[in-house]
Amino acid sequence: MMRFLGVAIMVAICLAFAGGLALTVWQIAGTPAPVNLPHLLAENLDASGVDHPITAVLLNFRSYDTLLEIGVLVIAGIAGISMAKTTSLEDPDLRTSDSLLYALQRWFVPLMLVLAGYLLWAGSDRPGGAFQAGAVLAASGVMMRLGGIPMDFLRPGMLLRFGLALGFSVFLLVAVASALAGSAFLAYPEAFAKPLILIIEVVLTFSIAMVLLALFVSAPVNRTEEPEEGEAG
Amino acid sequence: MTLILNAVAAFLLLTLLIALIRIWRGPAPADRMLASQLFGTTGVALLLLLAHAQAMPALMDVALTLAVLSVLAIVAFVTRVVRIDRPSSGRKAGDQPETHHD
Amino acid sequence: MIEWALDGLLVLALLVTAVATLASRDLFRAVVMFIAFGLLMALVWVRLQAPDIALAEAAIGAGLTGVLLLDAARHLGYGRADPCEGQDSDDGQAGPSR
Amino acid sequence: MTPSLLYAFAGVALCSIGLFGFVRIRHLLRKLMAFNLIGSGVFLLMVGLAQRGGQPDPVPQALVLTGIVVAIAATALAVVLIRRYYHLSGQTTLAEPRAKRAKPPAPTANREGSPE
Repeated sequence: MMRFLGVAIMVAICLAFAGGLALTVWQIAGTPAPVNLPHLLAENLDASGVDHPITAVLLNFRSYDTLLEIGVLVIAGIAGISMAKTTSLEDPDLRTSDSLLYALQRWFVPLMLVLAGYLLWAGSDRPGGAFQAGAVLAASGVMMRLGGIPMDFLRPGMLLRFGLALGFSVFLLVAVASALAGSAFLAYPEAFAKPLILIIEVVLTFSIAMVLLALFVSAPVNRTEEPEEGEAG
Repeated sequence: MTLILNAVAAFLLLTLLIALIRIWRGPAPADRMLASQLFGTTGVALLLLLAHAQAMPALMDVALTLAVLSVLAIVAFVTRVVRIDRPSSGRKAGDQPETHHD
Repeated sequence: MIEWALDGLLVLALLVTAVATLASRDLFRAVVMFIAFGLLMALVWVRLQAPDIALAEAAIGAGLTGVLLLDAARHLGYGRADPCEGQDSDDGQAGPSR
Repeated sequence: MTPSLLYAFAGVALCSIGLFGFVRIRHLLRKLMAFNLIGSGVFLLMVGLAQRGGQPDPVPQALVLTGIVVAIAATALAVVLIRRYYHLSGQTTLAEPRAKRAKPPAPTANREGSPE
């Protein structure tokens, strides 16, 4: 009886929440937008150094957000790595012996790397960019990890720390340099906008892939001596 | 032409809705996983259709990414859930997750 | 007209997968439903004319989230059906090695 | 009423469905999935509402792109925490049965049960 009451109250709360939100959406939809953002963006796209509007927003107009985002990602990666037992970073127990899977990996890991490079390159004038390329790069690392291809570079050593910190530090360096050069924080000089954005995108890709891969790898694995679920009563 | 493409896209979405039933009911984990792979392949077809219908060639890249990355879920399934290999890890035979019914 | 049917079907499928993800007591089924939800979200971004987000969602929703959750579901033991969520008797009986 | 607005309302529905699940469900991994549903609903709401005129708007799309990457990182971190919690305490729900708190803190209570 009490459970029914709890569910009923929760359903009522959620329905009220949905109703209020829907009403708000309806009212906002009735009013016109105060500024025409797409128009404003299209006017200023030439000054940004890239041709794709979303990349321009991410890495030029709203690059402060992206800087904070990569900061959050690095913090999450550090937190994840600190949870890991060091033994789980490379696990010979995970190595596959299945020939089909092995062949699949040999074909797919290079394909994914090429795809990541393509997406990064496409980001300047087409959909694509650092985030998507970073996700695909991380996925290729996950693929290697799933089949147990040893990844020595992911030991908590120099390369991992370097990869984690690279994106954030280069981004911050550019920001501080532009602030010292006289203009505002993170305002690129217009002549250098394109190469700067390119450099930042490359290091961001690398860093995002490292963070995601490190977070995936640092989850504790089932050990053989661990009691499996269902047999320890 | 756009009308036909959209109609075919709607039909493919209907197929996906039917695949949902298989995910929900499929007795074995492998049934559910294969149905979700159907989502991947049909999703690629849908994306290619919509790329023509909406005149957005960038959607081809999305279809390519989806096609490459939806393999990842099935690799995770066979290596981590079903565990097709592991001859040397000394696990008991009863450890293999058998088909379990609801 | 047919575009409205497409959008309506997509929203319907989205909501059905969302409800099914949460309603499923079987952890593995919930995870597979969630993977399907991610793929549908990629299609939704396409319909919203946001190919960038569709690209990211296809890479993340189809690939990374699925692997993460499948791995975690295996680790947490999907075989045991989660008892009714109102009751709190699901405290894992599989203790760690002490 | 444009299709974008339809998706905005779908986002509202997803938010409330996810909220219900997030509060009611006790299993941590399923709770995490409910949380992700809320996130997806918010993203849909943002983009759908911004594009109600019919033309695509790159600014909220870029924001949502950032949000998706942060969401996957947060999900991965939460999975690491949940698995560690399970490893240490052997349970998949929160310790206090009646306390409806959101996330487990780092499981410091059972530190002595740490394997290895």
